[in-house]
Amino acid sequence: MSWIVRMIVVLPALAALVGLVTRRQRGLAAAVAVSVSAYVAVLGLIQWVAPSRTADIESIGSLPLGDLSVPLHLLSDRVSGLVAFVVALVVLGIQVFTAWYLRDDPRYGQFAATVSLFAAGMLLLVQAGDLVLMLVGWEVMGWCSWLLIGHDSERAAARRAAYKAFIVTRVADIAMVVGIVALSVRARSTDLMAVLTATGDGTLLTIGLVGVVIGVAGKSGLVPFHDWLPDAMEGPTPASALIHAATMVAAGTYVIARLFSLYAGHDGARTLLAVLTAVTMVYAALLALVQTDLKRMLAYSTLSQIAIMLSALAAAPAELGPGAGIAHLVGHAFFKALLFLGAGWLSVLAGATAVAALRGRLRPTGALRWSMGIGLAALAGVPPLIGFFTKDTVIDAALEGATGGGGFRAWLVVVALFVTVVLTAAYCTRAWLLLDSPVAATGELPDVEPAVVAEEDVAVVTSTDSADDAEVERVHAHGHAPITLPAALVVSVLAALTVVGTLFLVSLRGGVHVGLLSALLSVLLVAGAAYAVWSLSDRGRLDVADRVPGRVREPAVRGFGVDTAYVGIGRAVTAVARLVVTLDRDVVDAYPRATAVVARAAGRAGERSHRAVPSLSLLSLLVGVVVVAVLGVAAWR
Amino acid sequence: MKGLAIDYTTVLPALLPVAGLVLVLVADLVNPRLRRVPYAVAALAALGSAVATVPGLALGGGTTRETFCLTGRTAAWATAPTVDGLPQVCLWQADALGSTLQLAAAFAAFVCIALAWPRTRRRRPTDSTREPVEAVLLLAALAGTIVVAASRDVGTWLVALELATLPVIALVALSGRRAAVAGATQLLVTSLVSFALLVLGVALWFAATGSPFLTPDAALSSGGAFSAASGAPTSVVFPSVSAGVVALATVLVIAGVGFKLSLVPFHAWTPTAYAGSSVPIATFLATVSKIAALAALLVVLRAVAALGTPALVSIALLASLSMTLGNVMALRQDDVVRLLAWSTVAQAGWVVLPLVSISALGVGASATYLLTYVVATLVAFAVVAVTLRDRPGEGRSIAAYEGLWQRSPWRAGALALALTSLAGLPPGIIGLVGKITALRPVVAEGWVWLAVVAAVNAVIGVAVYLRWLRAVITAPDGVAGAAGTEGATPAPVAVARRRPVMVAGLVLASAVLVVVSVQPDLLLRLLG
Amino acid sequence: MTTRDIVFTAVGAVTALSALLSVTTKQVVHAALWLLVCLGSLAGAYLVLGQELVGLVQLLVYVGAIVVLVLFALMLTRAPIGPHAEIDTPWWQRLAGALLGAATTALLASLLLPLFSGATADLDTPTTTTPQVAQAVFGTWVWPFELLSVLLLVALIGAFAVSRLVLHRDGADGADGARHPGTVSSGARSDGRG
Amino acid sequence: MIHLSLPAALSALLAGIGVYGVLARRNAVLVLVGVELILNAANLLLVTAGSRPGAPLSAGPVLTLFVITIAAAEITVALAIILVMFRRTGHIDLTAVPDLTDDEPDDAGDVDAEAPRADDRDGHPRDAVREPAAAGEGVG
Amino acid sequence: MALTLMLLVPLLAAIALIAIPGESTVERGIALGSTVVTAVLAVVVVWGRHEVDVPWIRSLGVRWHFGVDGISAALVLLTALLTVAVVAHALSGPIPKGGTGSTFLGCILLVEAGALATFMARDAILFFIAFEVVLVPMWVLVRRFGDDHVRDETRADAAGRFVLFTVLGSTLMLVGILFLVHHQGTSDLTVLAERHGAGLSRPLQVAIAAILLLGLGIKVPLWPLHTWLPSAHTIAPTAGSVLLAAVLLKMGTYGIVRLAVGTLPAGVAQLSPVLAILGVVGILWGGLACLVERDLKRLIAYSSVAHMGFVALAIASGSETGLQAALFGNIAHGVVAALLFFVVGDLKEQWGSSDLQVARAALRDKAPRFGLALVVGLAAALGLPGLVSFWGEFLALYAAWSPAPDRPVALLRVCVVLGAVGLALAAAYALRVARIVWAGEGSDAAQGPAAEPVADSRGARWAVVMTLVVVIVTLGLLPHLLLGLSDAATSGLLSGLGVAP
Repeated sequence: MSWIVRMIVVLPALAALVGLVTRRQRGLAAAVAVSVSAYVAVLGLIQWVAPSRTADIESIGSLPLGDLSVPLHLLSDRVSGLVAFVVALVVLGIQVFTAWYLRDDPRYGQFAATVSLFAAGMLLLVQAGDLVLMLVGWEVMGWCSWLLIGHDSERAAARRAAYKAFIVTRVADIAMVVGIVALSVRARSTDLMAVLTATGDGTLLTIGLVGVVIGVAGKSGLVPFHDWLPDAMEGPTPASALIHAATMVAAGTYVIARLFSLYAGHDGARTLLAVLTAVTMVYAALLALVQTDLKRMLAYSTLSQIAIMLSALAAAPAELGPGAGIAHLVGHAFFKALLFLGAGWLSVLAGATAVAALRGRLRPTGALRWSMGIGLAALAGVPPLIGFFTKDTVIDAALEGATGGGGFRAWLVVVALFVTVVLTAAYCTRAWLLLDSPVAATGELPDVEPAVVAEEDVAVVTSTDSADDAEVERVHAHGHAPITLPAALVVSVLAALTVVGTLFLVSLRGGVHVGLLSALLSVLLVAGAAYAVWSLSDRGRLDVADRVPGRVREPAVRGFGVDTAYVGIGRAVTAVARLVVTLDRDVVDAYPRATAVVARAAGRAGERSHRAVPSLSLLSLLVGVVVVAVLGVAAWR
Repeated sequence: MKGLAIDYTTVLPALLPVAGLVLVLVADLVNPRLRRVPYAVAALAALGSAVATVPGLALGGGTTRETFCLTGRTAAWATAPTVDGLPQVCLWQADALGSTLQLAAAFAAFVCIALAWPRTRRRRPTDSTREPVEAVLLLAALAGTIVVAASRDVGTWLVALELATLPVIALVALSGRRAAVAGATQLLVTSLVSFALLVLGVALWFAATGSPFLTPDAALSSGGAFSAASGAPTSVVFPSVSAGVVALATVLVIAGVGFKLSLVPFHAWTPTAYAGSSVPIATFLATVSKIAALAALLVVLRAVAALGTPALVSIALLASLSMTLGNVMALRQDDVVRLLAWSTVAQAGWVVLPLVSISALGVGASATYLLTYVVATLVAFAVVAVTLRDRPGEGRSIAAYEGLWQRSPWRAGALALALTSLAGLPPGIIGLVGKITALRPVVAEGWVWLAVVAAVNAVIGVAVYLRWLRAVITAPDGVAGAAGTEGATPAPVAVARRRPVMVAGLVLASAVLVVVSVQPDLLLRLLG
Repeated sequence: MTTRDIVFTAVGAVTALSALLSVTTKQVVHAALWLLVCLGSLAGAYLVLGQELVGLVQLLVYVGAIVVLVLFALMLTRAPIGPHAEIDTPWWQRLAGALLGAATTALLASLLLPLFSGATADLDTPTTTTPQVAQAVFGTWVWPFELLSVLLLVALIGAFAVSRLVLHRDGADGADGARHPGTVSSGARSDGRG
Repeated sequence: MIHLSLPAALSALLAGIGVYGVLARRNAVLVLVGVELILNAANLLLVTAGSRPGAPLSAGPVLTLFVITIAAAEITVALAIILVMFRRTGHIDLTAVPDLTDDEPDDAGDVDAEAPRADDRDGHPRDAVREPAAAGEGVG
Repeated sequence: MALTLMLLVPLLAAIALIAIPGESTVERGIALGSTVVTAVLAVVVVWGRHEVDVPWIRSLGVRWHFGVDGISAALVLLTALLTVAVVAHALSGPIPKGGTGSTFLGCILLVEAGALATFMARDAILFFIAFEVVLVPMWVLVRRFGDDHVRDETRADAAGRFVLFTVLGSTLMLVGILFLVHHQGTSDLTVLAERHGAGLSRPLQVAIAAILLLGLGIKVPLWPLHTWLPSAHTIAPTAGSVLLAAVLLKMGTYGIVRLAVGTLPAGVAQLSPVLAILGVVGILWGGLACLVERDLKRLIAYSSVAHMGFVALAIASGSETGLQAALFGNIAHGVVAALLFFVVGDLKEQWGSSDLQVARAALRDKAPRFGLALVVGLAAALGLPGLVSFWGEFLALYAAWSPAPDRPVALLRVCVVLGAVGLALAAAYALRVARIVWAGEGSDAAQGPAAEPVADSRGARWAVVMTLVVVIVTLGLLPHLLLGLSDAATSGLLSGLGVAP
């Protein structure tokens, strides 16, 4: 059994390597990428169905590090099986879709290989029974996200977005690393089981858990680290699907779920998580409502949904376990992958991703229309789609936590969840209305600000609205290649999974746990919100977001200047760096230079005083003799 | 003389140069037009002297080859000189250290003579004085050096030291250039004053100890131990409060010898005299003279060492001043001889550095460092001499060495080895070992500040020598290609044909440098 | 205070005074002459101290030879006869000299006076007679004595060669130097002409 | 009977005067006067110490004799050099800054005619520099 | 025997090369052949844990005592193998201007010989002598074969700085060694480590350790003593930069571990706060400087300062994990810096400069091999898990968080947090470089020759670079290959039980 687990991790990595070598042969590269992910999906399925429930699968052997035990074990249980399977499935879908979507891209091979590596990172994280291995997977994903987002590195915006994504997450990882170090120190081991069972030293535990929360906040895009995620839409759509659906941003959920038993006993860290998630889910949902770009809207919805997953972990009672979060992770994986791939398909058809350009373009597309509809409905939480079940599981868990003594933390989450339900339904309805309404609007595309970058500057001037531009360019560059059957099939299968995916969660403890009352309430809220939007938008003829005053909407579309804040921080760091360089040159280096100057000056002075005047040499001699004599006699006595 | 047992084989190292000297004079009397014969005689004498020191090298700790001894038997003789209560004292005591210094002096003198070897072409028949006189003076100075290394009494010590100094002054003056006269004048007045102080120091020693011998027993007697030990009625009774006088005597001796060692502030003559004299004479000044000085100093300090291992602030001061000023000044020199002169000043600091602990360790370390310095400096000067013959008029500037590596790789290699040895960097392992040796007693005595000063000076020293080395390895502008391809092969052949003796001197010195670099123990072990 | 003490004090005073005058006088030749007096009276001091041989040698070598040499040198170097301010170094150097001289005296005196305080020499039964000294010189000290002879020989040869060099060079400078004022090498060439 | 502190004091005095004399004179010959004074101070000290009872080997007087002889040797060489200095520079002023410019192109002054030509064969472009030497040779 | 040969082969080859100037195939053959032979011998020596011990300078008590143990094994291998790469790389391109190829190769071989001797010396004074051997050849490499686009004074400055700083450091180290040897009565490093500071009072240990750390800190380089590094790296030819970064800097940290940690436990413990603070300041300082540095080679040099800061931090922790981390970080930085310098050196050769502000064509598609190597190198530089640097840095942070009992825990933990910030800085500067060079930020403005894509890496150079990439990945994935080598030795060193072979 353990070989399956190892294979699940190793195969995608090997696929990445092979893909890199064979990147020139598109067909081969695609075949490798797709077949390996398919195989891994099968392996994941096997693991899920028949988990070995072990946590000591040897990977590369334990590291000899004195008193620190680093066994580097892998584990396998039903949760890892489920998540690994879902991840593998989504990756498979994305690989198939990419083979069509990036058919004409000269860098397809690299892209596919990177996706494979990305999958390897995520699967390693999923299978890791060791904090260090988790960190490895975690960081590998971050690196791959840099490659994927920056795939179109010809475009300044893509370069910038990639840079931003990596740096922001890396800054958060400072805390993650410190947290993991603290947890390992506490357990004298990096083994997950040891960490979970270690006792004592509450300070270390607090540092560890809070650190991990901050790290997760970075990767999962919680406020205040969230702004990289919408920008990451600069990557090709499959990359967005990959990052958003089941892997990187959701990885935080998985990590915290793995550490849930520690969190369950630590109110402080959970409160932090609760506050972050509550703020994020509402804030992101609000912003999603006003976005002018479909992909950015989906990105904000991702932020919101990830926050929902994490909020389950923040609010659920200890005895319920992390199941609700995992469940929503799975559900979100399906429908978000569906939505992104659908949006990609749509953008190819429409030649744009800007909402204004997409107006009504969904209506004539048949299967795609259905798929997008299902996806949006699932996002909105319409029963009986998977989104409904998983979200309500979260709500229920949070409610249970709130009633079970979770106090402020849980209630905050509950309130935020209900608000989010309303907002989610609203923006989904808006999206559907815009995409599907027959009225074809001919809006002007927003101007694109040219990206001006100073090489030595970490900070980059923002250009928000170029994501759609990217797709336009891609489409124009590559022409309208009609969608291939496998790619279309992927979308359809994902749609199907969105419908029936709930079945996946049955075996998960606490996976589907819908309370009747809360479900009813949320359905009502969804329906109400949908109706409200429908009516406000004049039955889809208008964009409901246009009703928002421009002076609010404009900054909202731009993420309320968070980017500027990042840039400001970057500038500040750059200023410090310049100071450092100045200090390095003028202060630290002053000593050696001063030494040289002094030596030279002394030499000059010496030269002047050594003009071979015998009388002076006599003087120095006698002075020397007397001084030395006095010193010698004095010191001797 | 019945009382003095004279073993002529023991004093052979000193007798041979003197004999050579006389021979040269006789030869000159017979045929005043000889130019090479005096040098040949001098070279043979130096070589013979070197060979004669060899039996002394193997001496173990404590044993010496001695003669002119005042033994108990002499005391029985009625009017014979007596040293009551003293153990046997000899006017010539060469132990391993002394013999090594003698060998080094003879060897260095030999190389100097080789470098000064006269040209093939005869000059006008009337110009006959110079070669014999130079040979005589060189041999006399060598004899003085060899004697002083083995002397144990103030009389011999003074005379030998002067014998090692006075001819050198004349040698400097003999080159006759304007700068040489300036150098000789400066050297002269400094040396006269130093010598006067030296005599004063010796007189103080005699006054304090009552003994004309530079032996530990004499030093101890200054504290009153003399009379207490013997108890004999005829024993000398002196005031016991004379340790201070011994201190002053020692310090004056250090100062007096420090002039010869070019220690700051007694150094001012060094650059002038070096730059003024011909290169072989400068070589002699930089090597044999230094050996004489240090040998003289060690004779005194070894006697003083019996008073304990007093750490001398004065020596520390002189050492750090010398190192610093020498290096800083050398850093500015564009004339290689002046550079070497200042480097001598700096190296003199390193030589006396270990003497801050006047102990066997310090004495041995000092001598070792001196030897490493002498070997390396010999090679450097030899290369300068050869280069100067190649390129008269400008061979003294650092710029003249640009592209030496291409023109004459072996010579450049020798120079590089010498310079790295002086800088204390590999491949000049011997210089590095010398630095280790010199620092060891300093550290052992806990002189942290002095060690740090030395470390800083090691750095400046490296800068000094690398400046020159840079020129050696750099191809001159524009001729890099030409020199590399055409000039490289014919030049060494021509060099070897024109002045074989000079080159032989260079080769010999370089060979010694290479050998001791590979196996430093050869040099170090001699010191026991 | 014995008679000898008194005599010595007198001779010593003369010695010290003449020494002082010889280093301070403004007339070059006077300096040499005062030195003569000084060294001569020092010979007297040796006699008082009972060292006849040393005293006589002092007279013979120093007064007879060295001072005469000095005088010759002064004349050869065309020393002006009469007061001449130029024979002294600048005031600050003389001041330094005075300070250093005082320091030397102080240092020596502070060490020597305690060393010799109360020490006396009974000169009526001298420990070292002239024959003893002679025997010592040719007995015990024969080795340095022989070296000394070499030293003297070499010094004479050296001095001879150096001064001979001068005579040649002088003529060369006059002749070649005048003809080739810009060619410094001419002087160098000329030392080859015996 | 004589108190030895008297000659000792005189010795100290003479040494001090000698030191002053060395530094106070710019005339080289007069500097020698100072040196002689220091030497004599040392001699006096040697004699004094040697006349203490029990001094061995007649060391005091013998050493004094040695020193006197050495001084004679020194003076001989010194005066020769001072004469050279006078001939070369026209003065014997020790406070003067000597002219250190090289008055010869070569060390030891024994360049012969074949060296330059040999160098020419080596192809080093040094002719311009060597010109004066060659001229000097021609004159000589 | 193999050990002696391993030292003599490069030495004799170097002497032969330097003595016979020329650029024929014979010289090239000698150079490459001797390095390969040395590398093979190095493997044999490390495998068999050879040792040689004969008297050398009896009067100083210095023995010709070389051997390999766990602490030095990896460094010996690194040096020997990397020199093969350096020589292969040098031979497959034009020899830098400034002299004949054989001199160039000879200097490389001398550096190798010196470094190998340093890593294997088992005698403190022998260690010092070997430590100095590398100076002159490296000076020649920088001075004579350095970047010929800059003025001669700049080269002189860089070379002079290198050699003078290092000599100051090593002479101070010598003073420290002599102190140690004087008080312990032996210069045998094994014995010194076994004594574990016994017989030395605490203040004395502190004093000696301070001198040693000051001296070696220059070579490492620790923070305020680092200013020689950037200029030397920038000016040196590729081979010089690689050797400097990958081999010479290691001698500093190795020296600290070898000379100070085992022999002066109390002294090092007392000074560990200073070491940690300087290490962390170095991490931040280097990282920040890299954010705005214009010259690519300088930038890598500053990143070296940062990386060696982690090593210093790990050493300061005083735990076995820390020592392991330090030794691992040493090797990791060696390999990564070597890769980066190879790549950047090749690029500079074509670009004519390594100024990042000159707009140039992107590497990504036009020169994918360079691109790949650069990206892997940068990823490793930012400590990406799965690549070799990660382990050294993560473990350093871990070790500093839970240091040995006699270390200041709170201070070290602050250092850990700041060090982790350094990780983010590393990401920022690494990606900055990637963004400009690889992805082509600002490449639109490229004009003239700069707009032309560079010719991609080929032949032996590509093989060299790929080998390093493979090593980086392999060691990143299988860190116990290295950790296992030094495991027993580090625990022995820390417990004073002696260094197991």
